[in-house]
Amino acid sequence: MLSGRSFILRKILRYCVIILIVITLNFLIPRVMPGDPLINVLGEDAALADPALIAKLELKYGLDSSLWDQYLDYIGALFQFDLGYSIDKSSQVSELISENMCNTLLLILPALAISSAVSLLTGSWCGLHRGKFLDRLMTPASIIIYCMPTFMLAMIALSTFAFHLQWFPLGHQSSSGLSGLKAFFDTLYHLALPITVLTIIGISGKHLVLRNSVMQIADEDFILVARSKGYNEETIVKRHVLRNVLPPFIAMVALNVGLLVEGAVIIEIIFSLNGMGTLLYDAVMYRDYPLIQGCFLVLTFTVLISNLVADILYGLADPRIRDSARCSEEIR
Amino acid sequence: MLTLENVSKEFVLSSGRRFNAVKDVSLDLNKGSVLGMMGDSGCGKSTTALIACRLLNQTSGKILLDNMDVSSHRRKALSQFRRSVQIVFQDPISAFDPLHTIRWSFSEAAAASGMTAEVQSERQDELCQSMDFPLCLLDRFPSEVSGGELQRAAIVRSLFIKPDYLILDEPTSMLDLSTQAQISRGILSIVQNDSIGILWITHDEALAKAVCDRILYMKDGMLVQQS
Amino acid sequence: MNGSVLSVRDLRVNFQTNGSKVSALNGVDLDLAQGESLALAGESGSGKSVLAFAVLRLLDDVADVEGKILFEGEDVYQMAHGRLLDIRGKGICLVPQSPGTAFDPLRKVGVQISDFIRKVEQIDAADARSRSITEMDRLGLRPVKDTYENYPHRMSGGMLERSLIACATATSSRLVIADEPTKGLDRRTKDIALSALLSTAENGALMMITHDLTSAKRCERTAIMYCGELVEIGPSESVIEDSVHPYTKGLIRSMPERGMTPIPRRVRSDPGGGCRFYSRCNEASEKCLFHPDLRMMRGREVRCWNVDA
Amino acid sequence: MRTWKGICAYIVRTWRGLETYQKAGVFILLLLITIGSLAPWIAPYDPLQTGTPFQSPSFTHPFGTDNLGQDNLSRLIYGIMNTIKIAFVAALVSLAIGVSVGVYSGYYRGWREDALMGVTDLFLLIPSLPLMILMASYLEPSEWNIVLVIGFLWWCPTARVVHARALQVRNQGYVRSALALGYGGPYIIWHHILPNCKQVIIAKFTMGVALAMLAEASLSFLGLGDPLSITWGSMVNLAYSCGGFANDLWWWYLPPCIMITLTAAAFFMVGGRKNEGRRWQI
Repeated sequence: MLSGRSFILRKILRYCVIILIVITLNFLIPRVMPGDPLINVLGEDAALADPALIAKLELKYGLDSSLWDQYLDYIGALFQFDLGYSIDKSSQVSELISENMCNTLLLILPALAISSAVSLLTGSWCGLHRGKFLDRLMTPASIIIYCMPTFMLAMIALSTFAFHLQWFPLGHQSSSGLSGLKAFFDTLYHLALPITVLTIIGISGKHLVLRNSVMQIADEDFILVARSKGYNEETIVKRHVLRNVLPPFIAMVALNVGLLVEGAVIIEIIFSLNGMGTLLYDAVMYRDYPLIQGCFLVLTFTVLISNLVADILYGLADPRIRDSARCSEEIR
Repeated sequence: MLTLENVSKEFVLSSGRRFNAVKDVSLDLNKGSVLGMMGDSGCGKSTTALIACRLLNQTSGKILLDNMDVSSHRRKALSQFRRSVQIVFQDPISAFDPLHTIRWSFSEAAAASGMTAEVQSERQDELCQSMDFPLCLLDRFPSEVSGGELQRAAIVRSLFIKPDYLILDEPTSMLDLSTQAQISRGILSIVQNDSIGILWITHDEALAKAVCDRILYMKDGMLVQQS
Repeated sequence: MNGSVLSVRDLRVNFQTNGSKVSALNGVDLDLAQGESLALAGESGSGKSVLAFAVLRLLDDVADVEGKILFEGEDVYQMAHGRLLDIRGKGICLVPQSPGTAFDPLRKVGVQISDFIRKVEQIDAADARSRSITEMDRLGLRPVKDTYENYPHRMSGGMLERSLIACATATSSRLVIADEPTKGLDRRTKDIALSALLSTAENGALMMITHDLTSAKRCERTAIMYCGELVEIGPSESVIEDSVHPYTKGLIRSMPERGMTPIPRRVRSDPGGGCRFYSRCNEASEKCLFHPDLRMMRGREVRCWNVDA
Repeated sequence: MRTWKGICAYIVRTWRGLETYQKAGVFILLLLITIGSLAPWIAPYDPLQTGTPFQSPSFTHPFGTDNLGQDNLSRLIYGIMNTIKIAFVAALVSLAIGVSVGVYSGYYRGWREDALMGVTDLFLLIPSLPLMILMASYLEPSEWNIVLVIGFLWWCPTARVVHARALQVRNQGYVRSALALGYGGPYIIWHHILPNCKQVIIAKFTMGVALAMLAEASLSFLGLGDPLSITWGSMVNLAYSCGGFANDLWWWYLPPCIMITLTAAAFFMVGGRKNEGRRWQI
C-alpha cells in the first residue's frame, strides 16, 4: 500500500528533523547563555582545573573558531559518540552515560511494561463499568497520585517500606560481591521498590486517559449496531472496544514515556541508584555542563525513538491516520 | 450575472494522492431565476458551491461577476464580492454560534453592511415575516430552537444584507416534508420580489423539478446534462 | 398471532432527559404478517426509530418501555438473555440509520459483513466470504475485490448503506427492520437498495422506516406516524393516493410533486389530551378534544373523529 | 456584565453550574489563598528568624524547625503565596503562548499551521524535566527564571488542545457564514473561535497551574530553585539535602509535599469536567 510506506518514510524524516533540532538546541544553549563561554562549555570546574587540561580541551572544542566550525565538529564528535569531557568526574561523558543509562533502562522498561498492562486492564474495566466500586476507587486515587510530586511518593515508599518495615534495602543498585543468578535476584530485590513506585506513577498517568477513550468508544454507534446484530457483550468488548482502544493506547504510552523518564530521574536520586538521575543531580550540583548536555541528549533520544516507534505503530493500527485528507489551502 | 468558467478544484491528500473534486465546471446564474444542481453525494456539488461564493479558491478557471473577473480579488475587494453572494449550508444546527442569541447573529449580519439599528429591525421583521420565523425565538440560543426554525433563521440572516445571489447547499435535506415545503415557498416568494439569483443544490429530483427553472446534473465533478 | 412475524401491543416508551419525562411512543399497535412489507412513514421526531430499537430491546438502560412486543408469538421483553441474543441478528436484522458510523472504523468492511454472516448462518469463513462477495456484487458494490478490502472511512455514504443492506439480505433473517435506508442516496442506488430490501420480504418480513413517501409506496402496507402514535395504517396505494386522515393528506400535499403546500403552524411540544394533530388540523371540531382511537374505515384504520365511514 | 450586580449574578450562575468536586476545589483554593495572604498575621513566627535547629514537633513549633531553626509551620504558610504565585504566573505565560499559537495555527491553516504545530510537537516530544534542568542550570537560580523556564516549555500541551478545538470550530457553519459576510480573520477569532474555545482554555489553565506547581517543586527539589524564596519545593530540597530525610524527620519534609498535592489536586478539581455524558478531561 503506497500510502502506508510513504506514511512511515514521512514519519522517519520528521523525526530526523526533530533530532537535528534537538542537537542544534543542545549545541546552542551553552554558547548563547550569558556568562563566560569557556565555563559554559566546560563546566564550572574549568576555572579550577589545571591550565594544561583546559588548553587541550579548548583545542579539542575549538572554542576560538567560528560558531559554524564548532557546530560541524560537534556533530562529527556526536557520530563517534563523543559527548565531551566531564572535568568533575574526569572521564569521558559518553562512558559515564553508557553505564548509567542501562541502569535507568533497567528501571524504566519494566515500569513502562507493567504500568501499561495494568492501566489497560483497569482503564478498560472502569470505562465499561462506570460508577462501580473499582471506578469510584481508581479515578480519585489516580488523580491524587498524578498530583503528587514524584519525590513525595518515593520518599514515603522508602521511609515506610525500607526504613520502618525493613522489607526492602535502603537503596543502592545491589550489594556487591555476588555473581550469576544470585546477583540477578539481589538487584531485583534492590530495584523492587523503585520499580513499583515508578509503575504507580505510570498507572496514574495512563488510567484516566484510557478510561476516557474506552468510555468514548463504548458510546459509539457501531457498538450499538453490533449489539443489535446479536453479538454478546464479551465479543463486543474483545473485538470492537479493545481493538479500537489500541491506537489511543499506543499514542498515550508514547507520550507517557517522557513522564516515566522524569519520574525515574527523581526516583534514582532518592533511592540513590546510580542511574541517569544521580548523574544528572551531581552534574547540576557542580554545574558540570557537558554532563548535563550529555544526559539531556541521551534522555531525549530515548524518548524520541520510543515516540517514533509508537507513531509508526499508531499509523499501522489506525488506517484513518494514513490517508487523512490534508487540504493544504482551506476556506479563508 | 455570476458566471463560473471551466472551474476545477484539486485536493492533495496527505498520502500524496491527488483527488480532483470538480473538473472543468462552468455555469451562469442570473438574477431572479433559480438554477438547480443535481447529483449524488460526493460528486463535488458542495465544493462548487464554496467556490462560487469564493470561500474556497479554485485550482483553475475564472469567476466573473457581471463579466468582471473577480477570481484574483483579495482582502477588501474579496469581502466586497462576498457580501453580494451569500450561502446557506445543509446542517442547521451548526449554522449559528451556540454562545450567542439569534438576535446577536442577525445584528452581526447587519453590521457587515453597516445598517443602522432601525433599518436592521425593520429589515428583520420583513424577512422574518416572509420566512415565517416567529419573532419570539429571536432571544433564544440556537440549542433551544428546532432544526426547521434554525434553517429559516439561517436563510433570514443570509438575506439580511440584500445579496444579489444566494447559494443553497441542500437547505432542506435534513428537514421533514412540511418544513421543506414551507421553506421552499418562502425562498421562492423572496426570489420574486427581491429578484435574487439562486443556485439550489439538492439530490431530491422532485424538489428540483418543482422549484428550479433550469437544472444542471453533475456526476463525479463534471457537468453531464442540462434540462 | 397465526403466521404474524411481529405484533406490537400498546407500546409506550418514555425517556428521562434531565428530569423531564419525554414520551417518544404512546400506544402503538402494529402487526406484521409473514412475507409482508410495511413502510413506517412520518416526520422526524415522530418516534419511528425508537420503535425499531424497542423491538430489538436495545432501550433497556436508556428508557422505560411498557407494552408487549411478540416476535413469532414470543414476548421479547420476557425472553431470557441468551434467547434474545440469537433472536437479534438471526431473527430480527436491523439496518441502522447512519451508515457513516455503523461500521467499526478499524476493520475492513468485507470482513465485518462475512463475520456477521458466519455468526448468523453458522458456516465456515470461506463460505461466508464467498456469500458476502456475491451479495455485495448483487448490490452493485463493484469492483467487489476493492470494496471488500476497503475501510469504512474510504467509502461514500451510498456504498456504506448498500454494504449494510448486504448484511441484511445475505442472511435468511425472518424480519428485517431498515431505518431510513434511502436517506442521502441518489436515484439509481435508491432503486438497487429498495429492490434488494423488498426481495428479503418474500421469505421473511420487512419493516422500512422512511420519511420519503415515494419509496414507502413500493411496500405493501404503509403506516403514518405522528407524535408517537399511528394515525393511519393500510395498503400503500389507498393510504398515499386517497388518504383519509388530515395529517396524511397534509403530508401528501406538501410533497414537491404534489404542489408543495405546507401543513400550517408547528408541531406543539405538549399536545395535551385530545387528538395530537388538533392544533394544526383545519378540519378540527370540538369532538377532537377527546383522544380518538384507531377505527376501521374505507379499508384502513384511521385515528380521527371527523372522517365519515 | 458591567454593573457590579451583573458580575455577582455571573458569579452565582457559574457557581451553581459547578459540580460538587469543583466546588470543593474552589473552596480549598479560597481557604489557601486567604491563609496565604494573611500569612504575616497568622504565622506564629517570622519565617526567617533562626532558632534551635532540628526541633521535633512541640507545642511551640507544631511542625518542628529546620536546619537553621526556622519554624516550619510559618515557612509553610508563607510558602503558600510564593508557590501559587509562581505556578500561576508560569501557567499564565504558557497559557498566553499556547492559546495564541493554537488559535493562530487553527485558523490560518496551510504552512503556518504545519510550522507552528511542528514546533509544538518538537517540544511535546522532548521530556520536559531534563530540558528544564538544562535551561534552569544556566540561568542563575531565581523565582522568575523558573517562571520563564516553565512558561516557555509548557505551552505545547495547551497549544495542541486549543489547536484541535479551534480547527473543529473553524469548520462549523457559523464561521463560514461569518466569512461569507465578509468578516476578516481577527473579527472571527475574537467573536467566534476564542469564545468557543473558552471551556478548553479554562480546563487547560487550571491543569497548567497544577502541573507548573509540580514542575517547580521538582526543579527546586533538584536545587535549581531560588534558595532564598520560601516555597514548598525549596523546603523539601532543604529537608532532603540537610539530612532531614536521612534520619526520618518526617514532620519536616512531609507537610510541604502534602500541601503541594492538596493544592495541585484542588486546581485539578476546579478545571476538570467530569460528567457521565462527557469524560474527565486530562
